[in-house]
Amino acid sequence: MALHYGEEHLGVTDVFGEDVGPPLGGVFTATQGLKTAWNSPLDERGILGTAMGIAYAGGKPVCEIQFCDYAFNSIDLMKVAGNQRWCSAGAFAMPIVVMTPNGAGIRGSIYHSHSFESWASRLAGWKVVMPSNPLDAYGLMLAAIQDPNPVLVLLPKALMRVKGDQPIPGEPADSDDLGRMIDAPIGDRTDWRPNWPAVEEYIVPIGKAARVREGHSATVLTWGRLVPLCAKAADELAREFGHTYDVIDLRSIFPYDWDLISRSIEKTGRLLIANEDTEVTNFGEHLLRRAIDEHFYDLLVKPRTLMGKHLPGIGMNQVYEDNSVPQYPDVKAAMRDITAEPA
Amino acid sequence: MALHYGEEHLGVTDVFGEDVGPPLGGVFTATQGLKTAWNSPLDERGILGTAMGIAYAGGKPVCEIQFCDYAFNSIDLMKVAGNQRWCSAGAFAMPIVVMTPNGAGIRGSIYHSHSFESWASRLAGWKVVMPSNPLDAYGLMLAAIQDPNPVLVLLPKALMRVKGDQPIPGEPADSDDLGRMIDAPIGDRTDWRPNWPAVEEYIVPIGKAARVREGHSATVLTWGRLVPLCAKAADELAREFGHTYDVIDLRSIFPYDWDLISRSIEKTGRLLIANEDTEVTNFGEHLLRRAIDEHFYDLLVKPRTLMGKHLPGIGMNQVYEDNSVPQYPDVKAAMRDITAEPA
Amino acid sequence: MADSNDPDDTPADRGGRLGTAGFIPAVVRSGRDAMSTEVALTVFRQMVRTRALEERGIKMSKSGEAYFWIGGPGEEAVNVCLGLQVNKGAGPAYDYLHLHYRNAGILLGMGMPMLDHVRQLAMTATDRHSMGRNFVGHYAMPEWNVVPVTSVIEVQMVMAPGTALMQKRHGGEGISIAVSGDAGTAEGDFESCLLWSSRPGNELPVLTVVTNNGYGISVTHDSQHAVKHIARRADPYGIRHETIDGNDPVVVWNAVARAMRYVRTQRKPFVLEAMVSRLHGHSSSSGAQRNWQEADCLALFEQKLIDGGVIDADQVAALREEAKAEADDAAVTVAGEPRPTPLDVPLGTYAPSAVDAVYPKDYTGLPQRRR
Amino acid sequence: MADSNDPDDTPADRGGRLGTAGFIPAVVRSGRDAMSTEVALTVFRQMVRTRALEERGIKMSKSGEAYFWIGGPGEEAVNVCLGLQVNKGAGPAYDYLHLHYRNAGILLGMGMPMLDHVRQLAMTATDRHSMGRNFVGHYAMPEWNVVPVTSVIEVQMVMAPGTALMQKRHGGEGISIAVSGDAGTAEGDFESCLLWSSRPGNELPVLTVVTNNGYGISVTHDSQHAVKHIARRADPYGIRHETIDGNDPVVVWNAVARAMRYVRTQRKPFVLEAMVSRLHGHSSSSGAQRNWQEADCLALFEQKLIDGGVIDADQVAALREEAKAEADDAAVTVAGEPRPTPLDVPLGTYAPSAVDAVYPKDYTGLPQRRR
Ligand SMILES: Cc1ncc(C[n+]2csc(CCOP(=O)(O)OP(=O)(O)O)c2C)c(N)n1
Ligand SMILES: Cc1ncc(C[n+]2csc(CCOP(=O)(O)OP(=O)(O)O)c2C)c(N)n1
Ligand SMILES: [Mg+2]
Ligand SMILES: [Mg+2]
Repeated sequence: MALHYGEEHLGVTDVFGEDVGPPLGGVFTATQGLKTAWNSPLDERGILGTAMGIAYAGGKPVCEIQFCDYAFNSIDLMKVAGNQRWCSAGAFAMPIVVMTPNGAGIRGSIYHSHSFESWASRLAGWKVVMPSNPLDAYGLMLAAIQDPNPVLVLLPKALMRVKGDQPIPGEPADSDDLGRMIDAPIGDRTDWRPNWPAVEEYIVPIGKAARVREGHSATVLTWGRLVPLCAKAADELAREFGHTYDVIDLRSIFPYDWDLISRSIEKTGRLLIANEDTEVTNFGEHLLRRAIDEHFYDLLVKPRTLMGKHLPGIGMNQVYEDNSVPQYPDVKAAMRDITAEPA
Repeated sequence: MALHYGEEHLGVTDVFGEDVGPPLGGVFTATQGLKTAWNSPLDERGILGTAMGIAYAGGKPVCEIQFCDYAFNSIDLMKVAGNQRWCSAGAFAMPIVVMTPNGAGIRGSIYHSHSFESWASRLAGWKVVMPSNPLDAYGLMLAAIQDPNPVLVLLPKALMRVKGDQPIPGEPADSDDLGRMIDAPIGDRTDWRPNWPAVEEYIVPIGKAARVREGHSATVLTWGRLVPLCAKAADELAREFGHTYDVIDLRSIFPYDWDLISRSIEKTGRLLIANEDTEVTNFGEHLLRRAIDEHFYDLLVKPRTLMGKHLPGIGMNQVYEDNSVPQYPDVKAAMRDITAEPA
Repeated sequence: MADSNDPDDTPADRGGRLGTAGFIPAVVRSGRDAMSTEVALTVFRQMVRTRALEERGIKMSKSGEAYFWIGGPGEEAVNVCLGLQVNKGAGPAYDYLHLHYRNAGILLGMGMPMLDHVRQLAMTATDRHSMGRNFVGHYAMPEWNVVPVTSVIEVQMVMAPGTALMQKRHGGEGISIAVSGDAGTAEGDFESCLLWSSRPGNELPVLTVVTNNGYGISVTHDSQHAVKHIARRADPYGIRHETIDGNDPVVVWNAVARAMRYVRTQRKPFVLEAMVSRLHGHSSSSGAQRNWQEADCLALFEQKLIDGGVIDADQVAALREEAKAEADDAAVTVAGEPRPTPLDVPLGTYAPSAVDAVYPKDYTGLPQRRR
Repeated sequence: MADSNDPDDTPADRGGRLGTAGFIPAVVRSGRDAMSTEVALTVFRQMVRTRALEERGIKMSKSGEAYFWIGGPGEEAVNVCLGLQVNKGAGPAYDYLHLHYRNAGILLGMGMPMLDHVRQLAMTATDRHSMGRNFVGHYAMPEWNVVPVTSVIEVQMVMAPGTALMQKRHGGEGISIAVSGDAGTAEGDFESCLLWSSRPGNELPVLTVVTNNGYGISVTHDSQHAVKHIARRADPYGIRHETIDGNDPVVVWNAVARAMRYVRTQRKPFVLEAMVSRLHGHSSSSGAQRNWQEADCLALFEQKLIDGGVIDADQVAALREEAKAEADDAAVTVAGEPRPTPLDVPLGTYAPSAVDAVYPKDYTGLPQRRR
């Protein structure tokens, strides 16, 4: 829906990638019915390069890498996209948006379960966002489109078809209504046209985190698939033990909302950082480093991290995912743990 | 010299890459005169893929990416190389060695100054080593060749032509003698054959750090180009202030020598981690996380990190490198700082 | 390995004989190509088995016994004809296989039991390819040089020159077979394979097989590729190539035999493109419904064999029953087999190493303090 | 834009006139190709300027005024003929340039002052391309659509279809020119450019220019590439192409004119391969010594013009002096110019953004607490 708004109001010229155009409209059908959507060859390097070229020539491209797992042959191009402005001493901007499904949770096995945020956070010159609900996805996508820098929009696969609590401004309240309006019918689609609801502009600024639960016992920094899990654990732990948590949904990986994070750590003195990416050289470790740099003497107990295991992949049988990527019981235990330790 | 030993005694079948074979023998002339060395097409993906194929078929390849800056179009292949054994439930090994120059210090500008260790540390299934002197380079290369897993050998560009304090076993003491024996002459080389000294096997085990200075005031964890700078600063600071440092040259990025690191932190209670890679999601931040996990209550003062700036590149004019990558004065100041703070 | 010139053929194979269906002709023909009846029946039987296995897999993905199905209904002719002609074994004297994810027919043709396929589909601990870790059809068999199948499109193409290099050096007739879809040839890796296998003076025995089903998921080949026949990409390199009807096993058998003979003996690359059908869509993610519009190589071959008097409808039904039973048995067997446990998760991350101070044995998580 | 059919040509250009060197012919010929004398003299003068600039650069890299030199001595004919025919300007109505790192001649041909090149070489704060950040010859000029030159070989090839797509949509005659070396065509990105610019019904105005100097650093083209003429890689895609002698400006001028006319009017891709020389090795890293074995396009053209009575030795000497003086002046000027300061280091990392709460303006390091 954000892309529809983007092409109608924000100058998006091209929405493209593998299976992005008709008939499929994306492997998660997120690009169905867009008038600027087109299918590309099966070539991620071509997709990124073409997006860069479109941007050079004044277009506003939103391209998709079908799964973030398939972006790893193009990291050089991402580095180049991120450095064009700096290399040209400010002469060239690079207003591209790259969107890609991220993370585990859909039984995607070895090549459809990777997380990309830790890698992406190393790409100076890029902004990286990861919504955890449909409204934020809408607002962050509109921000990404309006930002004149390269923006990577990481979409947690596990949340892509979950309905949010808050509607997008202008969205029909009944999701069946919406489906009838914009989902392509099964079968012949030659004459089908989507009937877009008149959605409104809603921007989630890049670099603004959201405090999804407010509390005093500890600070929980998280993003993506783990956000609803941390929120749920906060509710349960409040009921069970009376502990309350600042649960912060980062939303932007880079730049991140250090102001909010820092004030919360100062307030609670206890810190848990939870995410599903692998644990060696994880972006959460960067946030921990910032916390140590600036709040070492504010911390009442040892800060914790909860991350995916350092393994070459996430296996197909559910036992692999359950034992290598944080699940709800792990999240809850870690949150309990950080408040249980005496200061 | 390690590669010569490797092809004579350790079954190395192929040493290849761009400009690796005759006439040049590598952009740093490290592969001159090897009998298994050959030139490849200008195609990093082909280089890595071919190395993998050679390994599948029982060969022992050592391939080179000309600068680590040019490996970023092949990270998917590196991930695949790292997962083949796990994916096949142990059925296939992947005994490849990839060597590549790493880091700043040769005025390489934007595309010849990157550091790769933080990226590489995220590649589960890989081992990653980085020597800081010729003897370690020799010993780590021999270990890399003998290890049945994929091993990435990162060679700090700035140190590649520096003479070490300790000779390689069997190496002539006089480097001019060595040069006359193995450096290809300028001009026509058709009839030239290198006269290799009879060097001996010397292994630096993977996962073994080296304590290059011993002390009590603080622990300094470092690797690559910064090792000699930290050692020098330790010597000067001992003279100037009487502070002594455990300066630990990591040598292996993964797996790292947690045993040595952990005992040193326990002993000194003060920790500085210094490396030249960029500061967001830096491998040093992982080590800091481990230190926090296991030694939070042992730390007497706030632990420090010294890293490169989060910027899209290292510029050509020396002012850029001087102000974005740690230099000697930065190293010395950080080491002074960590001991100056009262506990 | 038999074709009509094969010394293993008995005179009876050439001359025809009397079977239950009456007089059985010696050969089956398609245009200029011919195939001995015996080979035809072998190919047919393997095609039937492959189809039965795929249909069972689709069912399991719908019933929840499996999470995901992908496979090759519509490619049986190519896969089986290829599999039956592979020179199988371990090491550079034998063929290396760098496969796509639709190649069950190759493995069944080579002699792999259905059970080995179904175990991966059911993600059991007994899955010999990946211990329940990988998608179905992602084989890994060192004893037959089947290197691990990877979902990342086209990376197999850059590995094939490596195995082929070792084979050329080793001597003998071992070749490296790399299988690719059509859409995947848009990745630069397809070109890398052509370039690396044709280096002047260093030509390599790589047989590239492109199974062109006209689609990459939802995208038609014609909408993205000006190259009509992908095999023609070999032209600038002076690499020999052929494009064939992959729905006709007689044509395929002979084309594979010719291509293999060339690569085995000349030690040079060859690109074989087979036009095939995709009978159940891309994968279970797109529903895996049967598409009745596309030609079915199995139905066509069955009709041809019946029309030619090589087999009759009863025999076909019996073969089909037999194959279905084998697939059903496999499904029943795996249902009772153990699943991987939490302890299995990190196993096999690193090979034991005498020169590693931290992981001399298997991987056990991040480096720890020694006691 | 002048060639012999150009309406801008004056009758004098066609009919010949009397100059200091006696009767000056109207045209200069090479085989079937011809070039007006006026164009020939313009091309020659720009080639002389380009050579003088490169020689100055090599000197500066040896004296320490610069750290590094790379450039195009030996490619002046191609670069200058290309640069003079570019339709320069900003935006999709004009040509986009996706360059290699040896293209000073293109920029001088387009009208860039030498000073703009030398500033980058000397890493001054006044360097308009990169503020002393990038290697020499790594231009970036938005007002002429020269997108930043990147040392990473071949990535420019995947960007060219993007600018060309916008140009096709925009209408007019703007084209995207992508320049590649020969060795670099082994990267898959070269193929991606062919494939993306020839999508059926979506053909794009991309002019690929391969400057084939026979080497990638130390490795000969013939040792790695079975493809003799790289331009033939265009064949499977039905893309038109031509391979020419890049040492003959008359040939080059006409080939570029033809190729451009085709791409501008047909809105389809074209591959032009020019066989060129590498007169000073790969770069200063390999010594940048003059290689006297290879043909020198400038010396050959000089001789041709002298032999044809178009110019005489004194005029040549004067042009050379003039060019050398311009280069020397530039070197003197930059010596006195400011260098970047520590404060300049992070500038321009991010463009100001109204939707960014942390970096609404320029980048100032990691996110901080607001006061
Ligand atoms: C590098 C990469 N990009 C994208 C994908 C997602 N994907 C899986 S299959 C497929 C289509 C492949 O088409 P083709 O090569 O024709 O093979 P087919 O499935 O038709 O046999 C795509 C895009 C992938 N697996 N790998
Ligand atoms: C991706 C990449 N790999 C390797 C290099 C190192 N490198 C710089 S120039 C060069 C050779 C390029 O040869 P060619 O394409 O023929 O261009 P030429 O320099 O001959 O003009 C190499 C290997 C690089 N810059 N980029
Ligand atoms: Mg296909
Ligand atoms: Mg070249």
